[in-house]
Amino acid sequence: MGRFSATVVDHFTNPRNLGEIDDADVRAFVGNPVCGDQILLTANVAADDVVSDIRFQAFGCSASLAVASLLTATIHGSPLGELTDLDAARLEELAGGLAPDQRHVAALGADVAHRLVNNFRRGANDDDPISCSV
Amino acid sequence: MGRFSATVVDHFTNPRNLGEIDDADVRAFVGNPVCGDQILLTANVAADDVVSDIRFQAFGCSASLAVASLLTATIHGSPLGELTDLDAARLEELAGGLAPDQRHVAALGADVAHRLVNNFRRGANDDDPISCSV
Amino acid sequence: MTTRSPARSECGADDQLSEFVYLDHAATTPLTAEAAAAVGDALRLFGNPSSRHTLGQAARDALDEARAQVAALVGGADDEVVFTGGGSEAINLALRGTFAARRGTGHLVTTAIEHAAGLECAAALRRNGVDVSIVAPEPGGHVDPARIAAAMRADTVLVSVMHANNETGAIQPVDEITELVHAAGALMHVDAVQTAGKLPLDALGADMVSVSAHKFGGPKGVGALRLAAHHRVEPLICGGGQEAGRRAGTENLPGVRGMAAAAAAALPRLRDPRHREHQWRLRTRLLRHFDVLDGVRVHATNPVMAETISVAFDHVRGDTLADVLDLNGVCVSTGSACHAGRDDPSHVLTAMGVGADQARATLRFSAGPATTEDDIDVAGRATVAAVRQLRRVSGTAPRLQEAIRAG
Amino acid sequence: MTTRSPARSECGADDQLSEFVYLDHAATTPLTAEAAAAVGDALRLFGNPSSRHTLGQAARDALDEARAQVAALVGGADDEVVFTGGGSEAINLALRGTFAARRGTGHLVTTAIEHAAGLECAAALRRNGVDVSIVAPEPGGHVDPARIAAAMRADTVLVSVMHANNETGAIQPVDEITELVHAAGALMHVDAVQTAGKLPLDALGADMVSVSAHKFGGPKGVGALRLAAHHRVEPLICGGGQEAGRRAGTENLPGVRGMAAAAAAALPRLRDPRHREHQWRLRTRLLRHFDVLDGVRVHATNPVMAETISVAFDHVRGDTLADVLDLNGVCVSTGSACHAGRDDPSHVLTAMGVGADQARATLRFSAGPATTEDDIDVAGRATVAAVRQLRRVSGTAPRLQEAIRAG
Ligand SMILES: Cc1ncc(COP(=O)(O)O)c(C=O)c1O
Ligand SMILES: Cc1ncc(COP(=O)(O)O)c(C=O)c1O
Repeated sequence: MGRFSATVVDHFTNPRNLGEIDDADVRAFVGNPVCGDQILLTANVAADDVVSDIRFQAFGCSASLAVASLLTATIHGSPLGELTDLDAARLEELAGGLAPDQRHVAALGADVAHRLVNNFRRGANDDDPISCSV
Repeated sequence: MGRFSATVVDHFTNPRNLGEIDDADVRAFVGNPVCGDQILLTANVAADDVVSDIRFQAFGCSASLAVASLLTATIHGSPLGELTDLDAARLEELAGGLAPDQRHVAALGADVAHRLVNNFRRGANDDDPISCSV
Repeated sequence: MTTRSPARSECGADDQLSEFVYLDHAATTPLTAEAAAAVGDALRLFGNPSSRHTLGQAARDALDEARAQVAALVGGADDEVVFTGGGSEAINLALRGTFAARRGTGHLVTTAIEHAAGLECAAALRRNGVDVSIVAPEPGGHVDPARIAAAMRADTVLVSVMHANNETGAIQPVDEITELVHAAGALMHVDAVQTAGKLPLDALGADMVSVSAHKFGGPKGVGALRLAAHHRVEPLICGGGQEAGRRAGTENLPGVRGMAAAAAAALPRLRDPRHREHQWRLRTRLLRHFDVLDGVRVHATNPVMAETISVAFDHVRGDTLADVLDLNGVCVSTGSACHAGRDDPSHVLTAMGVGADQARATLRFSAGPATTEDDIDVAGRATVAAVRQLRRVSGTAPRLQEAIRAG
Repeated sequence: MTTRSPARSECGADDQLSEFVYLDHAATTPLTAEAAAAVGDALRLFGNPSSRHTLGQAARDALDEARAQVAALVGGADDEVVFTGGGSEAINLALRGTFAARRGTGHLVTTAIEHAAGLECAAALRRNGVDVSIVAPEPGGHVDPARIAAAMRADTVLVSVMHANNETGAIQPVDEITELVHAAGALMHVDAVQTAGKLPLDALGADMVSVSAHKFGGPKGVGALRLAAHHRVEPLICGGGQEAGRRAGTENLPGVRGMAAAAAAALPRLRDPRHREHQWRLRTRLLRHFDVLDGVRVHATNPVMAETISVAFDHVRGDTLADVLDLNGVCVSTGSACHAGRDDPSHVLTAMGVGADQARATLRFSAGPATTEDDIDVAGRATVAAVRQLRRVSGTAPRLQEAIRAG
């Protein structure tokens, strides 16, 4: 897997925070109908707006799985407010670099993170089976 | 020179009977205007019709030079009458085989041998600067 | 990941093979020891085969000898073998060369499951005014000869069908098709790139047969077209008179010698029933590993190349699965190598009626002559573990599954 | 026949070279030690560069690295290098690919001294409806840019001129021609097969530049086209997306790696004035040997490649002379290797106005980077002896001479 950074390989091989929180405070889902990548986040948010627990499930290319895991590791313990700064470029950096054909997963990851914040702010549960923004 | 038989290489490298007999009893010349090969034979013929001396000069591809030399070695000491049997196939055999693109020189050699006999019989000196039969 | 038999270490590719279970022989094969030695020798034989001096003639002799060895593999006389820069070039010469020699007129029949080389030639010919009919396969991966017959017209010049498909391994009824094509007075081309060195080719009645060295233990970048003496093609590469005017350019002597040595090494295997049985044993053994999983489907029905196993694992992405296996030292691919990196589902599976999700869930395992039962066990266990892992990551939550299906 | 320097024995081709003085480098060159090692390594690197697994990616990385090395030799960005099956294929891709991308319309200007690959492409294009103008050289072997300018028309698409001629070594004014071609809004192709590794190519302003590995110490059967990013050609070989869609087929990795290593080895020579001086010293030295003979004429005037000496020996047949030299361990040729075995006089010399008899009396000596002064002395002495011997065989009798001239 020479096309992947060490960080991507690590998260791909040992996904962090895998699963789904049954009674999560907030859920966010994103899917890319072109390449088929999908990420579901479920999280609990503490009183001080800090993400106290977060889980992911994902389907898609190896990079998207790794980025989903990386995303949960990044978000876990952070204040929700900081997530609005988490854009594709920052995620790509955290991932240790992505090949051109993998870059779309950084956008996907940023998107689902922002949805998580928005859903929590709006008190909504994003339930569209497929939503696409990438 | 892997394309040439050992006999051809031998005659090409060490031509026999090279030169021109100044006051020859008979001369014969043949030239092929297509490939440019040319052979000049000069010979002396003894009373019993035996070729007592023969020389060649030749210009052309390696095989034609070798065949000219081989021809003189074959003719030397033979009765003229036997030369009419010397056809291209026999010369090719004597040459130890010729590649397809060399076969025309056997015909050239046979031709000049027959001219030698004819010229001697007719008492003529074949003096056409270029004659072609191949 | 696995122990190799000592015989393996003769092979030049051993350094890489020793670390990996390589089950991607349909993409390319390790060079056989015989081919590696032949290439090495030919590198020293440096004269130009067109030069008249001794070094040139030595190169010429080596070329002629190689031609005879390749002719023995593909069938046909020595002078019916045209060396090319690979399988794709051979196919281009067959298809485009045939129509170019007829000033680009007439009708071509081919199939929807051909390799990109065949399909792109068909597309290029169509752009240039040739009528092209593309016949779909049956769901099991085979082209029905009756459909070829139905597609043929009075002006059909050429029919091109592959011997076995590179993605599914489905063996096509090329003998039956050749017969009906010849009966109709048309020409037949067989893309035998996937079968050369695995199935006998000498009995193929086709007018043209394409092969590629690197698929049977020879080097990459060299192939051959068996071109019947009665059939004339316009060269793709014009220039010097090499290959009897059918392909110009100083010959790839190391490549051609390597291909010839690989051909000679493959020939005895073709007649050896134990080799075939071994391949079938490997196939059965791999598939048995998958019995513990749900949602596993093998795409092609019989007749099929034992070596090539195309299998879909529901709810798993083939490319992702291949990456997990790669990390575990098992090299496989999702389909044809040319498709790697592209997201569109396989044209072969799509033509067979396989849905996009199933097509994307597909992995191709392809064994080689040196593949062992140990290799198969390593690959089988790793695949089962990887499928389970990826299904765990995507979860079983109905919503994600639903989304997956809808996607 | 000669003593070799010990450095020579590193070279894979040493077994053959040690027995021969090889002065036929314009036909093909011995593989450099660097190239032989690179080919050997690449044979072990067996993955398919299009496969996504580790072995495939290792092959891909090796391919990318090779592309960068070849780009450094030919000039241009890495993605402007298209690997081909040799010089002829590169030329075909440049010429036929350019017109195919324009549906075969427009006007081509080329010269009468191009290699068979260029001329046969021009002939094929003409058969397919392209207008072709063929410019004759001056008697010294050079194409006059003014003649190219005069041949150009409003609809001229492409001008193709070789960098140096393979038979005479005459270096063509390609920079001047490129300038006027570009000023007229047309495209320029340079066949640099004979100059790659001998003259710098990176300053060539042409849109396309063709090279062939085996002419500069690389393996046979691999070449490259430098193809400017702005220019699109129709591929000769359609299929998979290799070479960015410009040439389908699994890449000839051993060949390409060998070419790249040879390119890297040649680069420092290009900047080394001592190397150029050495080649000029060899040339002068060989010609000085011939001073003892009458009726010797060098065909090309300056500027000329030092390496390539085309010389006519009156009243001697070049092919026969080459055979005598071969028997004496000296490998030379009569002109281009493609011509060997054919009797028609060289089209290059004929275009220069050289008569058929003089053309047939011509020998080409072509030195390489490892050629020594000893080699030259052996060849020079052998040639003088052979010319004398053959003149003795054909005699000085006026009649035979007259016949020779008339013939
Ligand atoms: C000037 C020139 N162009 C093109 C070629 C063709 O190269 P290749 O034989 O490698 O295809 C050659 C040599 O054969 C050449 O000398
Ligand atoms: C069936 C088939 N045809 C043609 C080819 C093309 O061969 P190559 O890549 O050697 O040009 C391949 C493999 O890539 C193949 O599997």
